[in-house]
Amino acid sequence: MTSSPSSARIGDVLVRVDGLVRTYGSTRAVRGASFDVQAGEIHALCGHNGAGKSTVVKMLSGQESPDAGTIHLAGRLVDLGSRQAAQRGGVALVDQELSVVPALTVMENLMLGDPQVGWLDRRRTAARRFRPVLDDLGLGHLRLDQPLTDLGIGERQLVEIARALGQQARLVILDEPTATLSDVESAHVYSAVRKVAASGCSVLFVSHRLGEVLELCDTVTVMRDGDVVATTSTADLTVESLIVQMLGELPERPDRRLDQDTESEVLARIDGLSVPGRVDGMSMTLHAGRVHAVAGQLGSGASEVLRALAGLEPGASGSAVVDGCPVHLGHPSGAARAGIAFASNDRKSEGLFLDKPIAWNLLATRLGHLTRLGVIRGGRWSSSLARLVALCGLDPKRSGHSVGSLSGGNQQKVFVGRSLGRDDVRVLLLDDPTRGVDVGGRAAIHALLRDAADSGMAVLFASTELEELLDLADVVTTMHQGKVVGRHAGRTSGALLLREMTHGSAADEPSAPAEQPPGRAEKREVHA
Amino acid sequence: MTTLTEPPVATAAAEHGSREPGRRKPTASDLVVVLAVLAVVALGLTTDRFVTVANAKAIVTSASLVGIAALGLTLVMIGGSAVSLAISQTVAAVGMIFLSAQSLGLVPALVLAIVGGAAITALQGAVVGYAAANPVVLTIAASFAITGIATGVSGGSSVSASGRGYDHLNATPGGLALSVYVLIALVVVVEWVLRRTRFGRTLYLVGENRPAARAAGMAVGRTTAVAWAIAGALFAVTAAFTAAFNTSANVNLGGTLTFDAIAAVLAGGTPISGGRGSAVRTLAGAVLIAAVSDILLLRGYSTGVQVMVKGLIVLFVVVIVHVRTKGRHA
Amino acid sequence: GGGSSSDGGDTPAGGSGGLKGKTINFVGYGNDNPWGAYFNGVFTKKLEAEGAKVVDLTTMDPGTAVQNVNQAISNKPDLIVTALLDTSSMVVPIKKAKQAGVPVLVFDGRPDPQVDDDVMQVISDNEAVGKAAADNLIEGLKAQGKESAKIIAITGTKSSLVTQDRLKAFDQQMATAPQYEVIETQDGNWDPTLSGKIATQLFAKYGCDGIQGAYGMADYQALPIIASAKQAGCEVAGDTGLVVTSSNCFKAGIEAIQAGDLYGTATEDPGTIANQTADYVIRYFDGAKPPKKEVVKEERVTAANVAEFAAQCSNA
Amino acid sequence: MRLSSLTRPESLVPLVALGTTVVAFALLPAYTDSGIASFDVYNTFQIFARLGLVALALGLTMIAGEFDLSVVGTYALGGMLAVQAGQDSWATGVLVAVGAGAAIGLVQGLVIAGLKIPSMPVTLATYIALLGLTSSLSDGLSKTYSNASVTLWVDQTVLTFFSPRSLITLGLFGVAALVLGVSRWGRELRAIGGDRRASRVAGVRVDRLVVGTFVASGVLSALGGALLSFSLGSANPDPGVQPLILAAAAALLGGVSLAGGRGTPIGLLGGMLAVALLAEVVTVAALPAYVTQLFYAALLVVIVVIDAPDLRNGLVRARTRLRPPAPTAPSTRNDTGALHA
Ligand SMILES: Nc1ncnc2c1ncn2[C@@H]1O[C@H](COP(=O)(O)OP(=O)(O)OP(=O)(O)O)[C@@H](O)[C@H]1O
Ligand SMILES: Nc1ncnc2c1ncn2[C@@H]1O[C@H](COP(=O)(O)OP(=O)(O)OP(=O)(O)O)[C@@H](O)[C@H]1O
Ligand SMILES: [Mg+2]
Ligand SMILES: [Mg+2]
Repeated sequence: MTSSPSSARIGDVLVRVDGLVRTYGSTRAVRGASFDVQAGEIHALCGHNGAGKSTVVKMLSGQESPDAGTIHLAGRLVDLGSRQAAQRGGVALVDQELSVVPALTVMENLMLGDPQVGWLDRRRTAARRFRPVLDDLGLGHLRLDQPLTDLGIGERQLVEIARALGQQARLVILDEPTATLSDVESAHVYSAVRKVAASGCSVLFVSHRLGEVLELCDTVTVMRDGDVVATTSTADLTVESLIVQMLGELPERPDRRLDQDTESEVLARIDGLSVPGRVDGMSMTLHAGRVHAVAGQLGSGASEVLRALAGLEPGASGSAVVDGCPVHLGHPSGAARAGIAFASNDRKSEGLFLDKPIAWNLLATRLGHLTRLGVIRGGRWSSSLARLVALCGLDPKRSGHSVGSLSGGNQQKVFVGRSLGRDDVRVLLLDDPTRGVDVGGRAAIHALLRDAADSGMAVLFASTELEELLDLADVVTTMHQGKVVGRHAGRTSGALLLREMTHGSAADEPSAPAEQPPGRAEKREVHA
Repeated sequence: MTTLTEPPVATAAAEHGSREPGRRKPTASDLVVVLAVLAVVALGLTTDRFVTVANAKAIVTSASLVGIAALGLTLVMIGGSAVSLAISQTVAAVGMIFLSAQSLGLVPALVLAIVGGAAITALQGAVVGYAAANPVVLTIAASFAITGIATGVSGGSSVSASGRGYDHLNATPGGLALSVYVLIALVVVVEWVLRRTRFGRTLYLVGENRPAARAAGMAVGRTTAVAWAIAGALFAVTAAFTAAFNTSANVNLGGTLTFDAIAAVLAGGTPISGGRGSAVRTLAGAVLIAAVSDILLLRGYSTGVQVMVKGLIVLFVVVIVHVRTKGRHA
Repeated sequence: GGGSSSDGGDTPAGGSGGLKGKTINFVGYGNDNPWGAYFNGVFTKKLEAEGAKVVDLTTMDPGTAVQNVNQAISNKPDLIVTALLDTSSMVVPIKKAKQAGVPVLVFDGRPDPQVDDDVMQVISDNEAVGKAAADNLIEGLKAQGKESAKIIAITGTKSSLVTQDRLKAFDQQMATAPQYEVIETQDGNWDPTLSGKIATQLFAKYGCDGIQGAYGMADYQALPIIASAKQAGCEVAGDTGLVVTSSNCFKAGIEAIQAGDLYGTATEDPGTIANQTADYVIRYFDGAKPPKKEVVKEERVTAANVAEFAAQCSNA
Repeated sequence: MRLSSLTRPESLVPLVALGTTVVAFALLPAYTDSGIASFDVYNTFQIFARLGLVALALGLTMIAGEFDLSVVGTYALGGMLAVQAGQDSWATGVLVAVGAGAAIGLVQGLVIAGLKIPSMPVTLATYIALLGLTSSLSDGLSKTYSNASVTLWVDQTVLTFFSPRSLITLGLFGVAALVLGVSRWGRELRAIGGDRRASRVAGVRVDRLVVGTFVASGVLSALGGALLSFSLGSANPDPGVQPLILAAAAALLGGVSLAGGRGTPIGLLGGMLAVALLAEVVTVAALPAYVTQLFYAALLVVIVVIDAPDLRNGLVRARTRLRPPAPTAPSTRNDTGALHA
C-alpha cells in the first residue's frame, strides 16, 4: 500500500477549497466542504452515494457555481464561472458520466474543448501531444481517425481520460474514472495518473473502489452527507478505517430470516444464452421464491443477461423457458407475455415516465387488468392503486403527483412496485436495483424484493455491489468477461465473490459448477 | 409484513386523472399568460362586430376544418412522433377519392375515404412505431409519394363529384355548419379515448418515454400505428368536408393545412416532444388562431399580417409552455 | 426554321414545311393544376398529331419556369410556347430567346410591356372576362330590383397580370353602376380553400345583409363563396339572395349555374385556348403568318346561354 | 481517405445519391434523342444555385442537432428585401437582406439556446411569421426588380458551365467546407449535434455555437433569397412549402442525420447537386414532374430505413434467428456502436 509521492514540490498547496456550499432546492448537496490538494499529489475524494463528491467536482470544474465558499488555485482566488474559465485556470476533468461524443473520431474527441487547441486545427501538433498519453493508457492500437463508434465502452472511457490527462493541466479531476473499466484498463489508468502526478500536476480522484484509492492515492478526503469528515494520508488508513470514516459506523445488516429451505420449484431455465461480444453461453435456472443475483463488474455481461431475457438485446440467442413456455428473445413484449418484468438500471431514460403521476407509473404495465373492452374501470384502478401504494410504502396522498417530483429512493420504489402484485409476472429482473438510493431506501427496496420472492416469483437482479449481493441474494452467479465464473448458494464468502468478479475463475475450480440446491447466503462482512 | 393478498387500503385517494400536484405560487409566466389573454379579450371586445353571434359562428366554422385535422395531429404528437408533414397531401388524395366515389352514395364514399385516409396514414405510423423511423423524414417521403401517385393517377385534373350526396356535408343545422358539430363531437370522443381508455394511457406513456415503454413490454408499435390510423381517419373527415365545400378536388386541395394544423396544435400548448396534450387544448388552439385572425380581418389588416400574427401566437405559446413545464421540474 | 416567304414584320417566319419534324419546347402550366392539365393534353395531342415533337417542360413554379425557358433556349427548338407564371421574372428569358433567335409564343396571360414586341401571343381577353363578371353582377342585381348593393371580390394571385387586368376591367365596369359598390377585394391566390375561408370571414364581418354580390375569379373560387354564404345562413340566388359570379368556367360551375346557385361565369376554359394556340402554331409553321397577337374571344355565360357552353366548359 | 470512411452514412448517402443521378444524367442520350449539351450542366448548376444556400443553411443546423424550418421564411424575406431595398443599388439590397437574416437567426438562436427549447416548434412559428411579414411587406404581390443589368449579370455564363450566382453558391459551400474542415467549429458543431451534454462537459461553448449556427443559417438563407430575386428579376412573397421540403430532402441526401452530429458541407453539396441533377434529368428527358416526386420519395424511404433503429434491431434479431452465431470470445469491442447506456 505504498505509492511514491514523487514531486519535490509536494507541500505547495495547489488547490484550496474553503467552505464550499451548494444546495439544490431543499437538498443541501454540499454543506461546507474544505480541503487542500498539494501540487503533485493524488488526492482521493470518497464517500457513499450522494455524499456530495460530484457536486464538489462540478464546482471545481466550472459546471456549477458555489452558493458560498471560495476556491484558490495556486494561491490565487478564482471564480470558475464556466467550464472555459476552469480550463483556463488549468483544471481538466473526467466527468462521472461518460462525456465523449460518439459522432466524432478519436482525435476529434481528444481535441474537443481543449483550451490549447486554437481556432485552427493543428492535428499533427495535437497528435504529438496525445499519442504518448494514449500509449500510456494502453490505447496504442487505436487509429486517431477511427470513429468512436468503433470503440467499446471501456475504450471510450479511456479516450475521455486521455483527453483530460493530455491537457497539461495543473489539476486533473477524475470522477469515478475506472467504474466501467476492466482491471487491465484500470491498471493503465493508474500508471498514467502516477505519471501525470509525477510531473507536478495535482490529481483529484473520486472513486468507490477503496482498494484502488488506498493503492493509488496519497491522501483521502472523505465526505458524508455534504460535509467533509476528514482528510487523511493513505499511509494511515486501512479499508476498514476508511469505511468507518465514510459511514460513521459499520452498517447494521437487516435481519435475515432463517426459515429452513425445502425443495423449491424450478420456474425458469436459461440455456446457452449469448449476446455477441457480451455474453457467452450463459446457463442458469431460476427457482420460485428465491432471489437470484448475477454478480459482475460493469462490462462483465451481467447486465446484458438481464437485458437479453427482457428482450432488449436483438442479437441474443439461446433459449429461455419460463413456466414451461419458451420465451421469444429479442422482443420486449414477448418477454412481457412470458411473464418477465424488467427494471432497467437507467431509471430516467428507460424506466419511469417522470412527467406522469405516480399512479400512472405504478399501473402502467397492468392496464390490461384494469380495463374492460379497452375502457379503464375506475373501481379497479383505485383499488389496485391503493394496494400498490401501501405495498410500496408510498404516501397515498401523493399518488397524483408526478414521479419526477419524488426523491430517488421513492422513484426506485415506484419503479420496482410497478412489477409487484401481478399474477402474470413470474420472473422479476432488476438491473442494479438500488442505484443512486440511500441506505433507508435501499432497505425498503430489499424488503420489497424479498416479499416478491415470497409471493412465488423468481427474482433475478444484477449488481456490482458486494454488500447488496450478500444481503439480498439466495443464489449468486458470478460473471467475468461474458462467462459464468461461479455459482454460490447459501454461505458464500464475499472475498471469493469479489475475486471471481474481478479476476475470473480460480484455476482449480470447475468453471461452471453444477447447480446446488439453493439455500441462504450467509451474512458476512466482507471487504477485500 | 404486507402480503399481496391484503385487501385494498382504504386511505388511498384514488387518482386516475393527470392532475398536477398541489397549488403553485404564481410565477412571471402566469402573469404573462394572464396579460396575453386579457389583451386578446380586450382587442376582441373593442373590435366592431366581433362580439356577434354571426361572427362567433364564423370563427368556429373557420376553425372546424383545421381543428379536425389538428385533432388527428394531436394524437400523433402525444404519441411522441412529433409531426406529420403529409397532412395536406393526404387530405388532397382522400378528397379526390371521396368525390369520385360519390356515385356509390354519401355513406359508402365517406367510409371509403376514412378507410383510405386511415390506411395511408397508419402505414406511416406502423413504420414509425415498429421501426422507430424518423417521422419527419418519413412523412416528407410520404408527401412526395402521395402527390406523385395522385398526380399520376388523376393526370392532374380536378375530380368533380360523381353524385350530389356530398352536399349533405355542407348542411347547416341550427344555422351552424355541420363540420362544427362534427368537430365538437370528435373532440369529446377523442378526449374520452385519451383519458379513459387503455389506448389513451398507453399513448401518453409511449409519447413521454418510448424506451421505457418498450422496456416495460408495452405495445409501442401497435399503439403508434393505431394513433396514426385514427389521425388518418380524422384527416379524411377534414378531406370530405373540404372536398364537399369546394365541390371539386385536385392535388392542391390540402392547401396549407399541414402547417395550419401544426400551428393549431402548438398554439393549444401541446409540446412537440410528446406525452402531453389533449383534444380540448387543440380545439382551444384552433379557435384562438381563428379568433385572432378574425379580429385582424375585422380591423382591416391584410392576409399577410394575419399570417404573421398566427406565427407569433404559436411562437409565444411554444415559449410560454416550455418555460412553464420546465419550471415545474427544475 | 428553314423557310421561304418574305418576312414582313419582325415575326419570325415558321416556314411553310408544316409541323412535321419540328420541335416545340412547351413551358406551360404544370399538370398539378387542373386548368393546365387539360390545356396540356389538348395542346400536345393536337400538335403531335401533326407530326411535331413537343418537349414537355411544364411546371407550376415560377422559378422553375424561368430555368425551363433557359433550358428550352439551349435546346434550340423551332419554337418555345410558354405561359407566364410570373410576368416580370420572364422578361429576361424572353430577351435571351430573342438574342438566341428562338421564337417564343406566349399564351394565356399577356407578357410584360417591355417584351411585348419580342413574342407572339395567343392571350385570353382578361379584360373581357373581368367586364363579364361585372355585367353578370349588375344584371343579376338589377333583376332582383336592388336599388343598392355591396359587393366583395375574391381574386386570383394578385401579382399576375391576369388578375390585374381582370380586376381593372371589373372595377371599370362596376363604376358604370355606382349604386353597386365593391367593398372588399381580397387575394384568394387561386386557392379554393383560402377563398372559402376569406368568404366565411367576410360574411361574418358584414353580415348577410351587408353583402349582396360576390365575384370569385374562378369557378372553383366562387363555389366555396356560395358554400360559405350558405353556412353563414345567408340566402343565395333566388329573388333576393346573394348574386355570385365567376370566370374560368369549369364543369362544377356550369352545374352550379344550372342549379341556380351561381348567376354566371365567363369562358377562358382551357380547351378553347389550347385549340387556338395549337392552331396558331400550325398556321405559323405552315407559313400562314398569323398576326403577332391573337386574343381569344371570351364569352359571358349565364343561365340564359349556359346550354351553349356546357360542353366547352365541362372539360376540367 | 480510407475505404471504411466511405462506407459511413455521411459519405455513403451523398455518394449513392449523386452517383445515381450522375449515371442517370450521363445516360441521358440513351433515352432522349439529344446529347448532353454544356448548357445542361450550366442549368444543373442554376437549379443547384436556387436552393443551394437554403439547403446549406438547413443542413448546418441539422448537423448541430437543430432543425431550422424558418430557412424558407428567411429566404422569402431576403428576396423581398433585396428587391425592395436594392432597386438602386444591389449592394444595399443584399446588405439589408443579409442583415435581416442575421437578426432573425440571432433572435431564434438566443431563444433556442437560452431557454433550451426544441428548435422545430420555434422555427416553425418563425417560418409562418416570416411568410406573413414578407407578404405584408409587398401587399401580397410579387415585386419586380427593375435593375435588369444585375439580373443579366448574375446569370451570365461563366466558364461555360457556371454563372456568377452558381459560383457564389459553390463558393459559399467551399467556404463552409473550409471553415468547418480546418477550424474547431466543424468538430464542435458535430459534437453539439451528437451529444450536447458531453460537449458542454468537455468545454465546448455550446450556446454560442448554437446562436452562431442560427445566425449563419439566417444569413445564408437570406442571401440565397436575394440572389434568386435578382436572377428572376422579381420577388415572390410566397415560395410555398416545396423549397423547404426540397432543401430538407437535399440535406438528408447529403448524409446529414436529423438526429444531429452527422454530415459535412461537402456531403451537403453532393446532396444538393443530386437534387439539381435529378431535376435537370427530368427536364431534359421531359418526364412528367410527378416522376421526380416518386424518385424523391424512394430516396427518402431508403434514408428512413437506413436510420430506423428498431428496424436495424429487427434485422439483427432475424439474422440471429436464422443463423445462431458460433460462440465467439467476447471482447469489450462493440462494432455497432449501439450501446445501451
Ligand atoms: N442537479 C441536481 N439537482 C438536485 N439535486 C442534486 C443535483 N445534483 C446533485 N443533487 C443531489 O445532491 C446530493 C449530492 O450529489 P452528488 O452527485 O454530489 O453525490 P456523489 O457523492 O457524487 O454521489 P455518487 O457517489 O452516487 O456519485 C445528492 O443527494 C443528489 O441527489
Ligand atoms: N422537486 C421536488 N418537488 C416536489 N417535491 C420534492 C422534490 N424533490 C423532493 N421532493 C420531496 O421532498 C421530500 C424530501 O426529499 P428527499 O430527496 O430529501 O427525500 P428523502 O427523504 O431523502 O427520500 P429517500 O430516502 O427516498 O431518498 C420528499 O418527500 C420528496 O419526495
Ligand atoms: Mg458522483
Ligand atoms: Mg434522498
